[in-house]
Amino acid sequence: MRKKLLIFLTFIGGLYYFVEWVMPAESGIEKTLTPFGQVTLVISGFAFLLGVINLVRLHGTRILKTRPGYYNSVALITAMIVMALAELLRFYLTPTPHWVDKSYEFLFVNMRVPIDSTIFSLLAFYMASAAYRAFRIKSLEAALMMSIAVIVMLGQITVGIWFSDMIFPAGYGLQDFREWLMKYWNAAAQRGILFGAVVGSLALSMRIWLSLERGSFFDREV
Amino acid sequence: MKKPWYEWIQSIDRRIIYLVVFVVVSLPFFIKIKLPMRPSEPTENLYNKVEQIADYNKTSTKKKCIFFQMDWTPSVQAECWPQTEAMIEHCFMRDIPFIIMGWAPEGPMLTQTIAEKRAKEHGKKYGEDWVNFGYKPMNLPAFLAFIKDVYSQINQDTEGTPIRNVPVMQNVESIRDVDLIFHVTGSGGVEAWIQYLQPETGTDVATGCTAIIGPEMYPYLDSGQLIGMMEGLSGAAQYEHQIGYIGKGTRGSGSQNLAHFWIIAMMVLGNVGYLFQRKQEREEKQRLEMAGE
Amino acid sequence: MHATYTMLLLSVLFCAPIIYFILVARKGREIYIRPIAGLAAIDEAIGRATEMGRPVLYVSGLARLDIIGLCSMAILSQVAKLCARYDLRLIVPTNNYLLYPIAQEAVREAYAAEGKTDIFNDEDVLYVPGQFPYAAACVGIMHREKVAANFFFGAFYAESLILAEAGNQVGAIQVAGTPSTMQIPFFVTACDYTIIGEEYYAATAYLTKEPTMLGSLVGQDIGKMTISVLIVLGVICMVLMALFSSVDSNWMIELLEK
Amino acid sequence: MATELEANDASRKRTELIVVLVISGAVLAYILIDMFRAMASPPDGQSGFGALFDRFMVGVAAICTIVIYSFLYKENPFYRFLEHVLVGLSVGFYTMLTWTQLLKPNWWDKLTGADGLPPNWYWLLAIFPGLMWYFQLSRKKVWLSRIIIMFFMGTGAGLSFKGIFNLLLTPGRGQIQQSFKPFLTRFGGGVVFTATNFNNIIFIVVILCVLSYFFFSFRHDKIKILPYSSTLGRYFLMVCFGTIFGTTVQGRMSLFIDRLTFLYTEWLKVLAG
Repeated sequence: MRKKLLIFLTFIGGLYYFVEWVMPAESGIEKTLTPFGQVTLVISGFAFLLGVINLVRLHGTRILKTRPGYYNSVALITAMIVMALAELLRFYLTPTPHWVDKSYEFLFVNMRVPIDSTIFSLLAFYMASAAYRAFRIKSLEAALMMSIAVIVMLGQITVGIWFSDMIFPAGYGLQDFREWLMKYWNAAAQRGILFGAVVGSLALSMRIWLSLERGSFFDREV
Repeated sequence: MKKPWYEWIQSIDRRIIYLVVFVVVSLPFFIKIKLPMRPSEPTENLYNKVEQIADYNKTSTKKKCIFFQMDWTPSVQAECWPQTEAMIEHCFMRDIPFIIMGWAPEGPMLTQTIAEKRAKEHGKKYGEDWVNFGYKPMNLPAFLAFIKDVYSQINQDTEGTPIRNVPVMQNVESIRDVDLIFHVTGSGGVEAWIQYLQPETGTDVATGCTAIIGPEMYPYLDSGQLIGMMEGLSGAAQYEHQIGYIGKGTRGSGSQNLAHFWIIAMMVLGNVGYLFQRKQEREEKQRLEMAGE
Repeated sequence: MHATYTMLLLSVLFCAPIIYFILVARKGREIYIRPIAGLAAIDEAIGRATEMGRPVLYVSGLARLDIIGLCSMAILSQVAKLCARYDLRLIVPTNNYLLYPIAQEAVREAYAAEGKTDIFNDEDVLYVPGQFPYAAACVGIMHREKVAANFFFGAFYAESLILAEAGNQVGAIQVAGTPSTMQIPFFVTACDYTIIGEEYYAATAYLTKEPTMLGSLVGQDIGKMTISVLIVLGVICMVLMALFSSVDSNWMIELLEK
Repeated sequence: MATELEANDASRKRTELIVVLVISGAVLAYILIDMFRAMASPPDGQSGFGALFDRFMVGVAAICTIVIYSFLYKENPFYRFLEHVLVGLSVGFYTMLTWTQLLKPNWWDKLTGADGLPPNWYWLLAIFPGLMWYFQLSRKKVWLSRIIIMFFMGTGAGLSFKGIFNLLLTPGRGQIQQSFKPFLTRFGGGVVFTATNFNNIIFIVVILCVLSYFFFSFRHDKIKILPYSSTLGRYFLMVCFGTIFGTTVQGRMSLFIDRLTFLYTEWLKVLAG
């Protein structure tokens, strides 16, 4: 019974947009897009507390059982509450008091942004050591990939472009070669991948829409 | 027993590598070398498109505007900030009005900061030269509704004024009145605009993306679904070069040079050692086989 | 834009074979999938971990509760079974709160199936939200637990390099598989084996021998074949246009845009 | 032997500690001096304390940056602390934004009636499907949450048709039509073979080979060409990955350049902004 209901709802959910797509514009079905969009948006928005609840569950237990590193969990929960408060105050207090703006700026501009972008920028270093340790000519494939990578790299830095433009005739410099690689070789390969992915996602949509998914997980979860 | 050289050059401590990265990126901040630059094809196309809009606006009373879809977060601000800054600079220079919106919360906020900074120098005013819808979370159904009717989905801008009362919006009845979608992102998502908006309205879409997703965009550039692209920091630098503005992109290009060379050096070093080691091992094996016979 | 006749025709051409082969496969018809190199690597890695007696890390990346995530979970259950068989500790950090319970259930079931419930610890399946916190957490685990093998199956973004590199650092044997093209280069360079793009789904089907996925794969192959044929025909039309002045427009394009 | 090792270890730890203390001491000292310098001569239109606090905030940002980079030396509790703080900040931020930007304007205002609109109580109904998400948290009633999840997956599936076929077949811009590249060019009366045509041939060959690499169910022994084309396809994919690797190097370096720009210009102020 439950399963039937699920299958039915999935089908209905898909059917609306499928029909909207198939029907000609004259049918005027487009007018229904706006209200439908608004309602679905609100409904999906209601999930907004799930992440918080899960996080509080997880770290709450860590704190209560004072697991090693529980102070991190404390910091996490505190940061969460403070940030949420700042956002709320900034939104509801009009005109926003100076201290709220300052504290919000402090949390967002001076803590969240630097931490986030710095963690991301660690990648620059990992890239260097990966190039040194991991990027090995183990096979012809690797050799090909590596040489292409080097050409592309030289073709995108000003020194490389300037130098190659001095040596090679106009229109045959490294930048042009890079663009040629990008425009034909890369674009074509990417399009091949794209076609594969597109057909794949179409198949996936069919399976979901008609509830054809089976198998240990697919049965239980989709 | 002493390590052979090929093992030694393979066993440089990663911390030394990290240190050199720090140094090579730092140096160009203090030693400035100006090198010639020329825009890549996608960047030039984007520039020309914006120029087109500007020329159209000069003649007509109903100004066309650019829609900034800012889907970037602080983590990729290194690339997306300069791109956005260059585009905003261009818009202010050729007074093209623009609209800011984002599906990532931080994008519109940071873009607003940039716009305010640049506006001071150009004497532009919020509301008359640009408007910021702010962070508007949307799922696809909502996005389709948005395409059908902007005003149904968005009621207020970040200042809390109903967007119908914002001067910029006087020329924008629907999304069709937007002449260019400029989508800046560090994580893709421009497809939504290509797939659902462009076929409806025929609006041109351009993207400013982090260098890593640059290659993924080339099929769209080839098919014309994307009219132009700024590819990473170098894309931003090329664009700044075209509009004659020195921003983060141009300043970064010096460091890019040395950093790239260091990466290449690391690749070569690692592999030279690796290949020699392999050669030695092979010879060793052969010798043993000989001895075996 | 609303569906044109060509679009409808093509959608039938694409979808019909998919549905047909799924149903056929369900009926139990044998379906051939070309062997996926790199799947053998999973057993190899587990074997290595057993020798070392160190834990195994299974990273599902930023996969959400979508097909990528579910495929990842399907592979996870296979890995977990192997780990349970050889009394290995399996650590699974998940990034998505919907995937988290599924992963936990999958691992628990796998260990139960091998009768090793005693060595399964609920804490070993964790939930870490956020992209870089997640990556950092995985790196932390690799360092702290000295993992012997890393499996990267799921959706990956910028964090892939951090993960693969950190894996190298602790000298773990690594197997990766992901449809996120942008990250494959790093896995190719830093991992011992990598499963590329669409292969990921094929691998899942190959492992689970799950008729729906197998059937769907055949259907998709036919879809891709259709596209290739269209392209070839279109190109031929273009050549004809160049050769004969009587051909003034590309029939294929006209046909497709009807 | 063991004792010797321990001794080395201990000494290394000591040096590490000293280095850490020196660096952090220097950083803190600089921040303090900077703060009070700012207070002594605040920029016009700002109170002394305001200037001090501003510099303090920049100092905190710098500390965050440096602490994160300490991870490059080795994993340490400070780094882990900040990483937890980041999670907290992000989640708190996103959750509240969902309320203030999504639910408040699109639901609450319409429900209770804002800026002149009459309250529309029908919006109350949205709560029931909305609350279904939370049944995920209960092991027994989890299937109720499936209802809403499945509905959204269904809509996604229905939408994908439109998206996919628009992507492939948009008139003049479709991926498929745009793959019809001419191998020959008509020039004046005759037919010529230009560089573009050559590139087009590359383009088509690459597409077809790559596609053939992703054929999984066709038997390679039956269709004689497949083994060759798919091998070629893999090589072409490698070319593509090579370009990705190249551009990624640029991308990653930019990230670090950005952080250094912050440290040099905004914090240390050794460079003009």
